[in-house]
Amino acid sequence: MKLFVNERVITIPADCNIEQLLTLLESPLKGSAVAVNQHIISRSTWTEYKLNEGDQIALFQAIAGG
Amino acid sequence: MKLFVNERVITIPADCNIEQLLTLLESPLKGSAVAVNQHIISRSTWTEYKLNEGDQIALFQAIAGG
Amino acid sequence: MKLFVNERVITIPADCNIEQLLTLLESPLKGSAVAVNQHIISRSTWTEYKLNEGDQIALFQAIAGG
Amino acid sequence: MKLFVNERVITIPADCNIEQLLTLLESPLKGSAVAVNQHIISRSTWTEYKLNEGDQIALFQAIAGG
Amino acid sequence: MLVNKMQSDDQLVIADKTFTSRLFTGTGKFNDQQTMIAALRASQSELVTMALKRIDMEHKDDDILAPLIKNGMNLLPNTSGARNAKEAIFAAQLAREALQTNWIKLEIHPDPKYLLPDPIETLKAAEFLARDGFVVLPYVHADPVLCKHLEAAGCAAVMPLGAPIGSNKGLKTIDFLEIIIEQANIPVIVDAGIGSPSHAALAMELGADAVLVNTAMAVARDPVLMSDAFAKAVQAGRQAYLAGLAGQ
Amino acid sequence: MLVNKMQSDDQLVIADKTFTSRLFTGTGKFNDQQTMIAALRASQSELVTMALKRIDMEHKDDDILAPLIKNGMNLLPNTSGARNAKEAIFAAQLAREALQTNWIKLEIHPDPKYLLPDPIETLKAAEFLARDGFVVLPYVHADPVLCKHLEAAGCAAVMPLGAPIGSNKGLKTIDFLEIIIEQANIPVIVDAGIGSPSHAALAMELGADAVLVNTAMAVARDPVLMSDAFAKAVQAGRQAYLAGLAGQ
Amino acid sequence: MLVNKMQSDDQLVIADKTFTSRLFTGTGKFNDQQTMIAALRASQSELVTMALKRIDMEHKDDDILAPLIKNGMNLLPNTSGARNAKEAIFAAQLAREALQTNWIKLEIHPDPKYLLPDPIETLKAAEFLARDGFVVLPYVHADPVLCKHLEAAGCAAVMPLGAPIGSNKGLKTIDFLEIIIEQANIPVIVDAGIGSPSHAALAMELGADAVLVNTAMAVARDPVLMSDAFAKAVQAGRQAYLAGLAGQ
Amino acid sequence: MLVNKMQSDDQLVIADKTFTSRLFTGTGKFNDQQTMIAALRASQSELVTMALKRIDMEHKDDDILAPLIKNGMNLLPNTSGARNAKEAIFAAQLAREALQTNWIKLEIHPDPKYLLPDPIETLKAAEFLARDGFVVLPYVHADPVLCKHLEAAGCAAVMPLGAPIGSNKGLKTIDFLEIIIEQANIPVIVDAGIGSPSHAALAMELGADAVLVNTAMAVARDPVLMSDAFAKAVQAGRQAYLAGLAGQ
Repeated sequence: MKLFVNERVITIPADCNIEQLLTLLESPLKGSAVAVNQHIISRSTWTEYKLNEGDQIALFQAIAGG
Repeated sequence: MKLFVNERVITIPADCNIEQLLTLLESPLKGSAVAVNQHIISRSTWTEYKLNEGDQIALFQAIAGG
Repeated sequence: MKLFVNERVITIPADCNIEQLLTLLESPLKGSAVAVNQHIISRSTWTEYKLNEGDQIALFQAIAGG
Repeated sequence: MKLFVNERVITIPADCNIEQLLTLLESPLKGSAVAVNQHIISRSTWTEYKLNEGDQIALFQAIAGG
Repeated sequence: MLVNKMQSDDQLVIADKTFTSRLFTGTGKFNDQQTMIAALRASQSELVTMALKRIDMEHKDDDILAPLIKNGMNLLPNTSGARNAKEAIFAAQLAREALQTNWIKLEIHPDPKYLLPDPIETLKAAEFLARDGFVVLPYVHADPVLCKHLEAAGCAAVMPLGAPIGSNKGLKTIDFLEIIIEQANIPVIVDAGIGSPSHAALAMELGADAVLVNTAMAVARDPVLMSDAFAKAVQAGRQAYLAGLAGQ
Repeated sequence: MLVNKMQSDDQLVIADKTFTSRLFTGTGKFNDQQTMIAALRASQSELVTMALKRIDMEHKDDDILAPLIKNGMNLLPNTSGARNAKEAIFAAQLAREALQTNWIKLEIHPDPKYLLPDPIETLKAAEFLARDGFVVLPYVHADPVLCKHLEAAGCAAVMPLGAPIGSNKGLKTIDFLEIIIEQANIPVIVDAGIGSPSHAALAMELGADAVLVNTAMAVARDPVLMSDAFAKAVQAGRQAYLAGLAGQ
Repeated sequence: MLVNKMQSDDQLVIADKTFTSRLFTGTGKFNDQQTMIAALRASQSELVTMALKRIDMEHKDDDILAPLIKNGMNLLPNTSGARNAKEAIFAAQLAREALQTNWIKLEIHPDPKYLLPDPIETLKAAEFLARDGFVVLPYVHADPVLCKHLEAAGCAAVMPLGAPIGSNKGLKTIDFLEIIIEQANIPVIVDAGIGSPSHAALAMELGADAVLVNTAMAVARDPVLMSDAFAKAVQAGRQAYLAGLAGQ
Repeated sequence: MLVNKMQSDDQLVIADKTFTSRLFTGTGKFNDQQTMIAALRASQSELVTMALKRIDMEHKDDDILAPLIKNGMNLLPNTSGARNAKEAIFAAQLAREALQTNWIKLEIHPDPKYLLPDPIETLKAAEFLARDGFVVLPYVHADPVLCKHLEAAGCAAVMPLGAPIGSNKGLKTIDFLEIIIEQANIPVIVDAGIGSPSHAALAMELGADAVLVNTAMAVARDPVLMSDAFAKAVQAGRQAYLAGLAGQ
């Protein structure tokens, strides 16, 4: 299944949920936020939220800043 | 006919228009503005605008100011 | 013997030295300075310095100050 | 006769006075001041003051300045 | 001669009007009308602010209008007293009827102590009034982002404050006035807080297009002499701006 | 002893949190993470700002979160980069998910040069976020009327600027900070422009409830020593405020 | 008319001379002599400073004197370059011969970097020169006690600095200028540091009797226009002083 | 740890004494002696000024000396009240006898209103006293050339003023303090005018070696808390100087 993470095309197994995606991407769960097709997905539902072909995933992370 | 000018009760002849009211009140036409029942009445219609019993007239004038 | 201490007339025994004067005046030795007839008298000579009739004694003390 | 004007050696006729020196040097009289051997020579005596062999002449002029 | 040439060429255009003098004035706080007129004449000002109020039927005010018009001054009614956009819009519309001008100095200050302007209500009123055909000159805090919003809303100029009204404290907002002037595509008129000719000159040296002065003239011991002083100071500051000040 | 008593009693409460230190800090512009942590420890700060950004899949950033949390610091995510209310609200909601905190430093600056805040969009976003359960700390111009609007909108504090971000110019807005402090019923945190400990002390002497410092610590030759200096200066200024400064 | 009346009556007397213009000028740093003369004319200055130097036999300077005198300006030679009282006295005596005036601007600055005046040597030279018949105008730090000494020494005026020469920083010594003006029985002329017309106006508003400006005029992009700006600013500041500025 | 290391190493040496605290204090204007001692202890000051006066035979003063010495403070007698060099020299010699110290704060102020120091008499007295074996710390105007003269005369430090004594106005002479600090080869102690901890911090950030504070502590509502605030502010300013402040 193909979808987009921060504008890049990524291929992942079907039926993947958000937490699995982050693990695949070796991205930390802590300090991260995820939006799917512009909707922010609450952390509490990351294991339930199934991703679909073509989803636009935006992945954010806390960084140093003023 | 009784109406209100700046909250005071005034008695004027029936069928009076705005310009006539100002003249009765010895109020200058120049530099003045008039609202009837909260609606500003354009100077160009002062001679046509007939006042009614109980109208709330607000009369304004230009003064010195910062 | 009469002399002047800070413009006031004081009567003291003859042959009095400076240290004895201060004791008579119940004035502390510490933090004080003494001038006799406009000359500052070093603390080390207070017991030797004999006062004379009519001497002008100026007596100073350390106080709080900016 | 040799003398020094502002540290430079100058040769001029004997018996020359200050005014003549300035004329020889094509230096304006107006706005100038002259010292001979560190003494300022008053303008009123420039025609009388005879220069001597070896004199140190300092020649000054008014210029623009803050 | 260079100087005169500069002066005759250097005009300020706001909406449909062209100004030779860059000193705008207010009509408040003068001891009497005669002094006010003499001072305004001495100031050479071509635009003077006025207020509007409900007529007190018992104690009518002097006719201030006639002498101002007779002396060729343009009138800039203000909305002072308005505490929100709705009141300001009503005041502006009344002023348009009263003075037959679509120019309006938009002032909205909910706080009676410092008379500081309300950015939110001012922008709201400015948007409405500009669409309604007014030439809107809003009195605002020296907030560069707000000034860009007001420019986008169609205001004819912005009038950022130097310090609270009547405080005579000068250009306490100078760091932000500089940014406003740098970024503005409409005239910038420094208003409020200008307490002395040196303050007015400084504002002009920064590149302000004009200044508005009232209290400092009106409450001087000699308002006429002071007004002439302000006229000279504004010219001096403007000329210095044009002549290119050296850096520090 | 009096001094210690004062210090232990004098705490700052914002929403659900109580602070002993009145020095808030930012995490930007430090040379490396180790220096940043050492400096923040030296500052004794209990609240540190963070930003949020889209992960760059090629160049992942260091994990900054773990050491901050380990050192007991509370996190204050900001919305920097947002150019309007909509973007700021989205950023706030993302930050809530990422950092599991409903605290947000609301920053909206459309202009990339001076990074000055937008009063209109900031109020709009503040109203929404406060209703959405956020503890909103908006970064704003030192505009007293705007601060009252933000208070009415339910903000937990206001963060007026002293000078443009990163300028180190100090309290250029001091005349207006004084009015804001006088009128506010919520904490006032002076943000932006504080370039030296004396600036921080001055803000506290005026009666500010806290200050936020970042650039001046991060770009010092010795950030750790500088951060300790700021900690002392903030205490000094606060104590002076409590001890009653004599007038000039 | 009031304004004109004021101006014609309000004259400044120093020693044997009466001045209508309160703007004194320097002749240094202009690009060329023609510009200098045009600028000085535009300034309406009646007193201009000059320096004296050893003639360079190879590269003679322009005759600057003739056009100044032709334009009716009074000359104020200075002792710039003198590092102590002895050198200054010698320079003053030379200048008296060169320019046939007993007026002297006494400047002694041992430090070549900031050109700040030496209080000790200046007082020493002033005492000598005043007894020697000079009209002494000493350039000094804004030190009120020193100014009283110079007054007692017989100086005709004092010339305290606003900021280092050529710095254009304005009245950095304002708190002390106010004390000097309050205490002086001789004219106070603010010298050095005046970098813009607003600075000049401010000095006059404080009650200074005159100002001396040079660098700011000479290095402007348009020196003539700038000089006219200074003329107006000095008049504005003086009038404001006479008209009674309101307090803040 | 870095911070502590810095603090223990960073000592100020004047003549034969080494100071850990860079906050010097005065003993005047406190409500009572107990408060004074508590405040001076809180300040951690190691050098305190005292005055000398003729004993009033009727109303003797408290013994102030014993508690100061008991608390390990070094004494710095001053010559306040002296109007010229002769009086100051006499006062210094008396103080040496009274307090058995050759340290002297040289103060000569002929004017009773502003208490500004006399540059001429101060230099004269300083030259004499330095030759007479005194450790001379002269209180002076912020005049860089005068400070160089005093250094050449053998003074152990210079004490330029920030603003008139007791005015609490802060560093009004900042532009000249910077030059003094840049040029001095002896310690520079900013004296007079420091009215708040932020002023003290600023002086230290500029690179002053120490500050002297009295009025601001003594007249605070809570002098002890205020003195502790000054102690922290001086440390903060010093550390910031050492840590390298970023430019504006």
